[in-house]
Amino acid sequence: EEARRKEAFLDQFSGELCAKISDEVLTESIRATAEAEIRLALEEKAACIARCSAEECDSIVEETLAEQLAAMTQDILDNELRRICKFIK
Amino acid sequence: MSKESQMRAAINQKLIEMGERERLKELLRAKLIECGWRDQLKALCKEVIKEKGIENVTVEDLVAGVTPKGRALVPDSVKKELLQRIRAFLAQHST
Amino acid sequence: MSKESQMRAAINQKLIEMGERERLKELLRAKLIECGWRDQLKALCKEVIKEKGIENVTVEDLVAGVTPKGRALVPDSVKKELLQRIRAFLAQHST
Repeated sequence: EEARRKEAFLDQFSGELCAKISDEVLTESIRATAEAEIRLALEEKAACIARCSAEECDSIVEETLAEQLAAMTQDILDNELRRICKFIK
Repeated sequence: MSKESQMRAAINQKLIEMGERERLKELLRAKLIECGWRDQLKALCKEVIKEKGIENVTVEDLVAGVTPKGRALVPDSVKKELLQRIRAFLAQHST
Repeated sequence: MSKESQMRAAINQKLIEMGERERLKELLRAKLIECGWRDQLKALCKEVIKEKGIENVTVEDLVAGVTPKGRALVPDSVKKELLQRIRAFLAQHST
């Protein structure tokens, strides 16, 4: 009877301990994973913003240069032509 | 203190003193990685973050959001193995 | 549309809506004058015209001819300043 009671106790205690240890490990692991995933997502977002900013910067530079060069070359050619016309006259 | 309580306290102390409690936790952590639970949990976190947007999620939100499914995803075989290890330790050290 | 393309479009829209894109272009134009870029490019255009003869040069030819050098002559410090301004703007206006 004593042995049977002890076995029953050990079974019950094992189950409780297993649940407790599982709970501790799962709580820890879930939190650690959540923290890591949030950190990763924030890093990815920052990297994405950095890439998009660089692309936007290039696009602004390209657009401005194209506008500047178009206006500048037109001006220079007009001036040159005017100068030649004046010279011919 | 009842005899059972005394026994519980003694076993708990032995588990800690012998480093078995920490080993059991380590074993479970390793099993969770091995069986793919950790990867599933990562995927679950990513899903929640994607759905809500990173700017709208705190660690607490995420933990609360993935915990029920995370717990349910632990394979029975892993729980069973842990229980067997505990049971074997208790059988050996409960005298 | 990928997430990155969406973000790029959102950034572009915000810069335009708030007039920052135009201010950045204005800043760049001013910097190009200040650093001598404009004078260097004018001289380059005149050189090309002289070399090819005015009767053989169109605006398109001239633009195509001087654009690579025009790009290369934009000082890195100017591009860097522009990028910093964009980043600061986004940091200030991110949701």
